[in-house]
Amino acid sequence: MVSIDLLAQTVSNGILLGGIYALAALGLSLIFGIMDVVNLAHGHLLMLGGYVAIVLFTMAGLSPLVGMLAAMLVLFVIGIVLQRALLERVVDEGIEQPILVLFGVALVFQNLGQHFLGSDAQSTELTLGLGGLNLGSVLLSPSRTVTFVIAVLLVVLTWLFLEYTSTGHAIRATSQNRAAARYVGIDTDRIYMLTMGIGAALAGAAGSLLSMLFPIDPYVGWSYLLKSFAVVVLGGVGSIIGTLVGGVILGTAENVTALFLGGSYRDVMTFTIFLLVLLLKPEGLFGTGGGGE
Amino acid sequence: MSLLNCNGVTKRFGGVVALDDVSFEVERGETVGLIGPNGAGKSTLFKVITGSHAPTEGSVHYDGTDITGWSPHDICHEGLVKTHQIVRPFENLSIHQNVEVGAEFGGRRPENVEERAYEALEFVGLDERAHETPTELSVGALKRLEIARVLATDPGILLFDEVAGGLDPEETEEIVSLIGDIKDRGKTVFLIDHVMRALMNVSERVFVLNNGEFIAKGTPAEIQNDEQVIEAYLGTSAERDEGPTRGEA
Amino acid sequence: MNTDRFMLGVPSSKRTVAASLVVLAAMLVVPFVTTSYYTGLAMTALVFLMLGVSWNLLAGYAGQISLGHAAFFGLGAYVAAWLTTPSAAGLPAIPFPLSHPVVALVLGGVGAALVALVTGPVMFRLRGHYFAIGTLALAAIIRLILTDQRSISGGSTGYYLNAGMGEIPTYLLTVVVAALATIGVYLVVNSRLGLGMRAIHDDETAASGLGVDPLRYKMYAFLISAFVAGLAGAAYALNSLYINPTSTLAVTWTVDTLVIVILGGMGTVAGPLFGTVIFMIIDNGLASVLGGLATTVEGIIIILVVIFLPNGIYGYLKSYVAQRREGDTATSS
Amino acid sequence: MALLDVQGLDVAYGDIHVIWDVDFSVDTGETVALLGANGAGKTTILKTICGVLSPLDGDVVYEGESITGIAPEEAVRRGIAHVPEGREIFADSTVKRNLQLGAYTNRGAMSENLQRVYEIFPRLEERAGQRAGTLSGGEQQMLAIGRGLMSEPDLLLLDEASLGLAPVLVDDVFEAIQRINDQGTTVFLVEQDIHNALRVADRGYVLKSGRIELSGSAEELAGDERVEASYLGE
Repeated sequence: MVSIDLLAQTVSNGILLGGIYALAALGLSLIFGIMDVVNLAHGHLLMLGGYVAIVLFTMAGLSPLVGMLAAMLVLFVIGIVLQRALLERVVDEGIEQPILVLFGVALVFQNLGQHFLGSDAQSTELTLGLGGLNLGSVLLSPSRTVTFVIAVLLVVLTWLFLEYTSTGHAIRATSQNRAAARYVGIDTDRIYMLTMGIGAALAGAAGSLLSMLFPIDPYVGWSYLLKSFAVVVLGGVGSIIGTLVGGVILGTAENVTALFLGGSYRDVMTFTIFLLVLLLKPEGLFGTGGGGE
Repeated sequence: MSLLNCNGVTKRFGGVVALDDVSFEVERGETVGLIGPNGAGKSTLFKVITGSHAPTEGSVHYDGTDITGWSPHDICHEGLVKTHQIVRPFENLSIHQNVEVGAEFGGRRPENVEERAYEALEFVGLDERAHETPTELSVGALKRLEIARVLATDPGILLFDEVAGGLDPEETEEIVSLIGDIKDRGKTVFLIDHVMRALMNVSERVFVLNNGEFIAKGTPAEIQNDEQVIEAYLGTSAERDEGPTRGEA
Repeated sequence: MNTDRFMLGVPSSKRTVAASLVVLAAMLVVPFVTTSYYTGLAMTALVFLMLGVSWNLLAGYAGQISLGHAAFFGLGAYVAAWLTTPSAAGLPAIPFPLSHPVVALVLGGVGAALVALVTGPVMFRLRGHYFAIGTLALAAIIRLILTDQRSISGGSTGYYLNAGMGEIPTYLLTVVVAALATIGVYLVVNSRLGLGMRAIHDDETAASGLGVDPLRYKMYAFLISAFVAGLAGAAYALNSLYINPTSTLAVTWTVDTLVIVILGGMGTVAGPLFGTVIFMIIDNGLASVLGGLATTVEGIIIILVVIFLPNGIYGYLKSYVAQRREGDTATSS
Repeated sequence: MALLDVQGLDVAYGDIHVIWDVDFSVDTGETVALLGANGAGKTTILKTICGVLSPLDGDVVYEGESITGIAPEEAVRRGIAHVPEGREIFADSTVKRNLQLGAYTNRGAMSENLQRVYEIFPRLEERAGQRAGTLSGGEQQMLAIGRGLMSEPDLLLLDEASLGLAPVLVDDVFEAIQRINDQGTTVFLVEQDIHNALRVADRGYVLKSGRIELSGSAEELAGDERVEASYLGE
């Protein structure tokens, strides 16, 4: 029998993890909403972001928080290069071509990671000199709390950017109607590049934050892709609040499942939730549409 | 008994009422035109009749059968088909195969599929291009391909959604004469169009939809002189549309 | 109606049949004239051919991109394993006709098709990207569960089969099954079924308005595709006599399948044939030269072919030959 | 000097040559109509002017400078607004936000321009807070034109502004075009509706199979039987 205390601890850990899931999902949602492309390589971009932090941590002894900023920068560039070199050529060619190209990109990242970084799981460590936060019998560990706060902060910053800057307005206009955006003088090629860059940078940030909590290996890409997509589907495409709530729901559901059924059912639960939401409420819990059509 | 019967059809999208308690009948062998301002609900009505949308309330009967809420393919099998406002050819199939889809799957008895497909292509004048792909066709020819595809299903009633829309005068003439030929074959036709010359010439009766409700039903002559219709839809262009060639006065 | 889709525009189906018979005969004599190394390669090629034919039907013709094909392959392999060697999974003895490798092979396909039958109506509520990711999730769930259930899957230790048919007969059986599967899918795509699938691929709404029931024709494609993928998995298990969840359910199988079909040409019958041959050459060449980076090269091949040769190598050759021919007629007339 | 001067324009889509050696010009303050049947190449010419397409050959000169092959967003910055066929609007944004986006390249005089658009299309002011996707087809067309005006263009390119509209709305749209021109914006419009187009235009060109077939003042063209004939393929 699981004690109430343990359950409360599990749920609170899940909520904190959910913030990072929301961050990862936001990048995917942004790219999907604006370019109408599901970035099948999103989990692998996240994995690369984790490795940037890991390499800087193990080789140069840099704090993973610095590593995260580096990861965002590196991934921003990778996102732009992917858009310029590959996606630009297939993005308006129906759905088959982008799916297949991004699948190819994911394979390349996975294999390169495995070849150059090894198959063993690695992680970073956040040293803060802070104690955990005690809420009754629940302990909020410092690393979980800090990563949660940073993740939510990045989500909010992205939202502010989209809502209150003219570039943000241009991005949203492009997502509604690319042709019309061009006609009012928006450089939509640049918007697409920027979107891929931001989307990838958010994935990179999420990867670095995850590396502070869990080991990363080159094979985690698919799993995090499906998790991110599950959150997008839960929250609805284009809804920031939905993404946050979706992330928290997923993080909690996973942790509770692991508690009751064992760790190997963690991902089974994720994917099951994902399929169920897709089937039962394709517009998401908070979305206004854009579901399974 | 009328062939098509809509009774109290209402369609709401979220809070927006697209169709509000719409009732009408179309008799066998008749040609009926449907006009109204953009956004009046004309295409929505066609989509409700052919099953792309289920009505929120009300019923649709075809030849005595209640087809409310049926899926488009089942409705097609009953004998109702519709052309699309924006043409939707199967781009990776040949022109002949495009029509073959209608002949093969549209009717209840898929017999002599190839001949029926050719016959439909011949009817619209595309038989010589049967083995090309639709990407090579002009807009006018694509509209004729749309017509050939639905004709091949051997329908009882054809719904044309702006089949003359976006066409130049020559192409419009071709479509008008095609609709005439289809009527001569005894088919029932229900059509939406903004090209008044086309619609008024072929229709025996005209319905006018405005804000999801009928504001008039009558013969083309009655409709053209209806104050409310002129106000809501026709405007003064109605006369001009006859063209200065005839309408100098 | 569609002989021109089959062999570079050769009008005579006789030539096609003759060429196919030569290839078939060549495949049949492989174990008698070469070493078992080459027989193994030929067996792998046949398995890939079946996977390619299977995925091509679903994605190339019916337009449903599955990224979870490894699940059907793995299920086929495990069904064959459970039927021929029940004791390894702690199952009671299976009575004779069912435990025979030939029956087990067919039932491997049937097992995969049954899973498709159950999951299909659910998965096809998803479209486009959602369907692709949905299949990825479905395959992940199946793999995670089988990996966890060691008693029936053997876990990471694996599962040893004792089919008792001998290497050469098993290989010959595989040749026959692969040939039948290819011919069967060829007949399907050129039939009424194929026309319905292709119409849905191009425009589901328009097809539905012309009387094609989209779910029905997607399901036909899904069932046949899963059946053939299951056959491939079962054939693989019976030939290699050892499987584990990773070797049969990993995403690698899906990847290789995609490479084959995309390389050859999606939506053409000859595509998977061409793709398999090219893939076998590349894969064996690559593995020795590149070692661990072979998958990177595969990924790059997918990307480049999709961008620059969207109709695959077969499609490219076909249009090249057609252009040459057009040029010839132009000069001669 | 002509505001827009197009010389020897040739345009192709891949291997298919659609525009052949087309010359025409538009003077400041004029309304010029480009007429022709479907597939004659009218839209192609508009798209080439504003940089969506690049020509094979020829020159597009605007305010004395060559803008051939310019990026579309650069064309907007230089004062060319293109209102495309098919009412391309931002359906999920409000009417007002649509108009504000029209001023993306020219945010300086946003409120005056907004006022001017509301004067020409009072309906848009009434619906300022409404989601653009819920507007009727005619209102959407007005919004598309209004949005084009928000960049305060010197040259307005209108592609089939009346296409697919109820007859009563066709009148409204042409009246608005007239008013826009009266306020000093040069208008170049592509139309199939010969009679209405020639009613508002000063001059016109008739395009047939990718070549200029006829040109002249609106009165000349309105009385010329060859104009109608060019539509009927005779």
